[in-house]
Amino acid sequence: MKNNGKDVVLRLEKITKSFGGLMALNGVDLSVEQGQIVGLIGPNGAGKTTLFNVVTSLYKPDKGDVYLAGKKITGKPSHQLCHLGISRTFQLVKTFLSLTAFKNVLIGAIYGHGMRGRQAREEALEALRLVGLADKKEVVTAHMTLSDRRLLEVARALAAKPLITLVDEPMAGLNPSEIINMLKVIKRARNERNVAILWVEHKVDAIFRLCDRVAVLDYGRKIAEGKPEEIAQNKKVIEAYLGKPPP
Amino acid sequence: MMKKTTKIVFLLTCLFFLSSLFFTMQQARAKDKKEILIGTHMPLSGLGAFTGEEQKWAYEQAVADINKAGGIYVKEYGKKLPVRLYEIDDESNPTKAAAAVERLIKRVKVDLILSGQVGAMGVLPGMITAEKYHKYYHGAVIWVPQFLQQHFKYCTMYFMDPGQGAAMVFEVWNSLPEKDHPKRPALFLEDTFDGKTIGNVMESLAPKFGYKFVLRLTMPMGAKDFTSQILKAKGAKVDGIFCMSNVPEAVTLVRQMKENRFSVKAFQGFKGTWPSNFYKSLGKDADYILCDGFWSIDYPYKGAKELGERFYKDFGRYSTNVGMYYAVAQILWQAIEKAGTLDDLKVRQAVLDNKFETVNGPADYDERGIALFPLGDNQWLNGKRRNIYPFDLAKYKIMVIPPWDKR
Amino acid sequence: MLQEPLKRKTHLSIALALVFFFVIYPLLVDAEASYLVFLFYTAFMYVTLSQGWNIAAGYAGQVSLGQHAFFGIGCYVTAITWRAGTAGYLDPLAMLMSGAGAAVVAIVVGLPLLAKLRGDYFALGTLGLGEILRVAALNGGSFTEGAAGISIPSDVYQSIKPYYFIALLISVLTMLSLWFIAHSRIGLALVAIREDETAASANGIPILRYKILAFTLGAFVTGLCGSLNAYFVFHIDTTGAFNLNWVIMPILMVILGGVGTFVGPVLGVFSLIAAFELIRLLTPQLHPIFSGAFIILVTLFLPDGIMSYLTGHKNRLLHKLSPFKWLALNK
Amino acid sequence: MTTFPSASVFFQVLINGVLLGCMYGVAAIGLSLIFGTMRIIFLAQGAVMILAAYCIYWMATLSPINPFFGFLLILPVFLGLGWIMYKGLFQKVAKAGANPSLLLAFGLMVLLEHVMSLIWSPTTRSVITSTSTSSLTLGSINISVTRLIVAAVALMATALVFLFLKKTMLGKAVRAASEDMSAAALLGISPTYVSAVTFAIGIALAGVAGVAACITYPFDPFFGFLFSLKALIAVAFGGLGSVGGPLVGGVMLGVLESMSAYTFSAGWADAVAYAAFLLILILRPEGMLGRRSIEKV
Amino acid sequence: MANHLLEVKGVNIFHGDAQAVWDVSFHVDEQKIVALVGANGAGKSTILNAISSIIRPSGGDILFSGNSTVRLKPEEVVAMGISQVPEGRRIFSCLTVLENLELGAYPANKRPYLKESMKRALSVFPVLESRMGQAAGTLSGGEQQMLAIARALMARPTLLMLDEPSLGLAPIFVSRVFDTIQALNKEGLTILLVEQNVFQAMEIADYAFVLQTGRLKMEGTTEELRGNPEFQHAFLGIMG
Repeated sequence: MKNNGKDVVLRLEKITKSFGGLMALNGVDLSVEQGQIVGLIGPNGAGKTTLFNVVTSLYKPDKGDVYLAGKKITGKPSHQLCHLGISRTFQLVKTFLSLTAFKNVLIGAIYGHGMRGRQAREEALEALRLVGLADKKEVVTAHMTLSDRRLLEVARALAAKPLITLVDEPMAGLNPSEIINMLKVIKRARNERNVAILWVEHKVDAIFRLCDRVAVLDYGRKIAEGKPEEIAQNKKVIEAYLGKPPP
Repeated sequence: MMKKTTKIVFLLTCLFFLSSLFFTMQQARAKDKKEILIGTHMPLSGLGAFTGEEQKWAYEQAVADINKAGGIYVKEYGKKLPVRLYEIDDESNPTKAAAAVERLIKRVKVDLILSGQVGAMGVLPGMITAEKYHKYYHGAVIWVPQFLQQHFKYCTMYFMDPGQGAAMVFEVWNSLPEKDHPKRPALFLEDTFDGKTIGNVMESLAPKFGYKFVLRLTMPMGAKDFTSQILKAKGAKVDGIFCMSNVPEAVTLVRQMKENRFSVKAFQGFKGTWPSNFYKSLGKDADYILCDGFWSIDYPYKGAKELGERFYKDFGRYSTNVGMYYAVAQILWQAIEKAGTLDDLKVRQAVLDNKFETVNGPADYDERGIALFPLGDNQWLNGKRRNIYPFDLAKYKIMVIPPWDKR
Repeated sequence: MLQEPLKRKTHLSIALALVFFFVIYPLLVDAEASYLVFLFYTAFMYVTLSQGWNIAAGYAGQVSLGQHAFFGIGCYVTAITWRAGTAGYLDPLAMLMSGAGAAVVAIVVGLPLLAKLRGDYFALGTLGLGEILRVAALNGGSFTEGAAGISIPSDVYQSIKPYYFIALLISVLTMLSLWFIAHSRIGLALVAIREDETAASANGIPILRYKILAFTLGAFVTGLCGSLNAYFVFHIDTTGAFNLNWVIMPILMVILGGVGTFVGPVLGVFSLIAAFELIRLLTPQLHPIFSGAFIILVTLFLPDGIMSYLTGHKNRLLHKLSPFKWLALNK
Repeated sequence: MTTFPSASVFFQVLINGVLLGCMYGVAAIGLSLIFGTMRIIFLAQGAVMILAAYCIYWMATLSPINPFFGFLLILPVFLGLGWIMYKGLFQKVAKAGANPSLLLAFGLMVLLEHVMSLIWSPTTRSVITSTSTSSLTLGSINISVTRLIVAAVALMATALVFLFLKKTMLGKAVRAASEDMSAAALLGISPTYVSAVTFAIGIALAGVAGVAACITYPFDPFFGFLFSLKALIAVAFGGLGSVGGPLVGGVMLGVLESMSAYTFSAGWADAVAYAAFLLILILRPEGMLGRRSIEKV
Repeated sequence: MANHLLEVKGVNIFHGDAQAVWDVSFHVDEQKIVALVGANGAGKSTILNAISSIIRPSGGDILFSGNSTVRLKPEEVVAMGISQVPEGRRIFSCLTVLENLELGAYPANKRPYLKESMKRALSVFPVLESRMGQAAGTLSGGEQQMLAIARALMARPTLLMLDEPSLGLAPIFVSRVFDTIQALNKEGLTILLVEQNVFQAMEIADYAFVLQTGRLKMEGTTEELRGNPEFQHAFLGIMG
């Protein structure tokens, strides 16, 4: 599948998902190309995380399909999706608390990508280096700060050598200097690994700074998609999301 | 990190634990024999606890009585030796019963073992363990086929014959006037080996006495509701019941029979209906119900009456059980004296070779190590068990149960 | 989990010395008359049972309350094949078959349970399994001989030594395989599943497969113990085989020692057995009362287990593993 | 398989199941309350029930007081007992987590059982009341009066717990604390106080269940454990989303048991109950009345 | 001195073996908005929890209107007039909105005023009135934050502590929340605000204390701090 000359890594087709009476996602289309960073923004409860959970098969969509590199993957178990090339991080950080940073990333390398032995260890170290946690590799994650754990999740997701990584609010709870660091890490990840990144974020300025394209969700619908500059000007987005335009 | 001192204290405690185990285990058998150490295990807690209490009492009486007489004369030591009893609670658990016998043999280092209780729950695992270590297990309360299956060389058994027990039930029913014979009897059986064994024997012997059971119902152990069974029996027009269960189940069954207005002409209970608590729990509703008895205070044997009254003095009730346990001990004491030694095989041989007089009548073991005594039957009336069987010893005759609304 | 090489060496030598001690002990004393030999035999059984529970509960976070089902299956498979003459006395093949029987049931039951139920619900489900099997065996007709149970003549019995050594071997093998698993990629996956199933799955760990692996392995060694027990007691019935004791005691021992630790359960087994023995010795009549009191005292003063007391690390696992936290009033 | 010969037999079996289920239900309420706030399985609940039963037994044999007064007497006594138990034993251990609490409850169960068997001997006891074997007759259906009383008690206990949790400030605090202990503390709700209150109520309810059990069944010191297992299943059946869950679960269990005992075999009734329990766990883990919760990721 | 409503004096706090807060002293004056800012893990929430007596400091003292609170239980602190809106809202999602609010007035000395407090809380957040019977879990994120603040107001506090009120909220709600805080302050409520959204916090606060890895780094009025290059470097970074 080509789109503007580049490979489409992830494509969502008319994803619909409701909980009880609440329509969390309503016919959402989205595609991400190789090496692209796509931002996904929207007010609270717009369905961003639900979309992630549908892509990673934590929820089954009511309608619609998910395609990875042109192949339909809807409803395949989470761990298979990881083998096929989708890895992710979590809004509420989910590192394995009793394990060291190194072992956390090792799990990504071994189980996410199927590497073994020395190769897996090297890959894990490399991923830790990429996010700047190489010197903390023997620290048990329970003793790490939130910022380090967020970075660790990114490293773990990258160690699986994915085609696409879904990052879910990697900056929530971080302070500005940590946010800068996270921005650098995400940029570096894309540049060094040529991995596609689908990125849910609340910090709109951060998204605008880095993303190639931005999609906006509101009440389960995609209300806009385009370059950051375009989105920033989009009236619908501003009204639905940012409220009154800033003076 | 914790402090070093606490760690040391902890290690010392562990050391204390272990060393105390070691030391107590190294009591060698003294050359100079001062007493005869008899071990036993009993269900003092758990499902069999209700019989364990009486067994404990009977054994302790037997020991006290023989010691009052100066002990048992053992030729090998040339003197009378007093008897000491070492009891372990096996919690009605077969695994714990086996472990209890291991402990009796290896740690307490008893000379001989007196029977535990309740067949597969205690006696059988106990016997198997004793057999392994070639220790004589003077057993009781186990069914003959179960005993024979194991080809025991170091065990003997003293119990009733299930066939005889079943025959007793039919003979007692037949002693009713012809019109009151239960025409459509049913079996209510607990889901244990006891229930199954006696149920099978009852069914196979029934035609010989002109009976046929129309229903065979299960009473699961610990169940709290038997209405379904009662309704089935009612539907099948059952007019006689044979029930093998524990006390709580028997009590619940009778209560619910009354609640459901279900009357029968004869109700023969085994195991669950003899304890005096059965009557206490039901009051007058327990009247006319038949219960088996391993023994009766009314037996004309030496010491029977005296023993029964002693029990009454201690517990304020009568027992149909203690005589049997007392007899088990009596046989062992006599056998030790006759063997003139505490050697396991020789004592067992003495048990096989001799005839014994007990409070439960004469006991005569066959060459397989089995002695059977006849079962008794009693009928509850006004809080008393009236002995109605064996017919030649019994003072009373069976009465038909009046329907609930005519009582 | 990683220890420094030097420390690991000392640990290894302590372990070897202990095993060596246990191997020669019955040869030094009159094994047949030694109560301690029997006690050690029991302890080895419980070490295996405890680790069998610990691997699924402590490492993978799947708290099973149905280990007595596997123990009972082990007992019955051995007793049935033995009675039928297909297996002999202390037949290694029959023992393996018993373990395999338990493992097969673990897979068959584990598939729906582990796929559908998260941790705490799973605990309750397994409790039901044990009871269902008990009733099935009770109503099993001539195959299980119902309430009567299966009796095998005990006259083949020669000595306690083979039992002692087999139990020792099984427990050492269990410990070894646990050690290797804990230090391999499998152990990594199990811990990840325990810590966070969603994250584990998202990172490519086939969680169902690994949960079943841990559960089945635990069932297998538990079945082995059941088999050995059948050979030891010569009479298998539902009360003995499916006794709740076989699940409660190992859990007590693991909690006492330290959940999810490697050495903890062993310490738990030996200290609980030693304590109960000592209490029996001092008050043969009242021992259940004092044993109950002992458990209460331990939980009051050693709530995180002996291992956390020795190492000073609080055992956070206990909080994670609450088997019944799902019963929250307002979920 | 046996089929029902007539509608009246069917209703008789049904009613018996409901009444039996009320017995399980009353035992389950206390359990679920303690689970709810402290997140522990209180294994000693059965033993506490039997303790109450012995108290009534004593009262009934030593004094002329009607055993039915036991319901009123047991409540304050066991409320106090529960308070002491929590303050003396569980308060410290509860902080350490659920497993030590489970262990503690197990130790307490062993201790209580054997102390009771030491004091009252292990023989079966029972309490005879004025209604012990009387029954009402409706057409061809017989209904045990004692069991009707137990059912009424179960309904009343459920209603009281419901009112307590929904209408009183303390009850709301209990619900809040069971959802988020530390957030509750920030509002001035003392976690230890709330836990102690809940525990005491749980014990008091166990006491009530004990009174209900002892006027219905003969008992011994070891009778309680089986009962707490059944109560546990009742709790899982009903689910804990609602206060009525334990009672509904108990009734479902009771009906299932008596139906399968009649149509199938009493020997399999337990297995059927457990199998249904497994099935419900797999198909509707939140219980029949519980609300499904969506996991937050 | 006299109008220091809250005074934290040389407080040290440990998490197990690790020291999280080192000798921190600061004060909150009556009727002011004071911001406590700092990077994640700086110990801000820890200090709030120490003030609420959820954690006990191992050294130093905390004075409220001149009385020490460190030996008090959490419920006694609430009764004295300190309420905390915890991080992440922590409303009771299975209880109704009404029940959540009622529990806010749980302390015995607050209960008599329940009706009055309810009226006031609803006048601050009229949105909640229509949702009273609804389970709190069904509210949107912004409404939940309002509920959390309203619940804290039910205890009629003299000092309201807010822990990260903007966390996870869309900007439109963030500004609404900050407006409300300002309005409450105008009515006379003293506010201690912990915030990662430094901009917004500095916008409304009178005075700020900056924490870095458990130590107090600097303090000053918001104007002073904005002009301080060191402060800008640490927090405003790219965002400026």
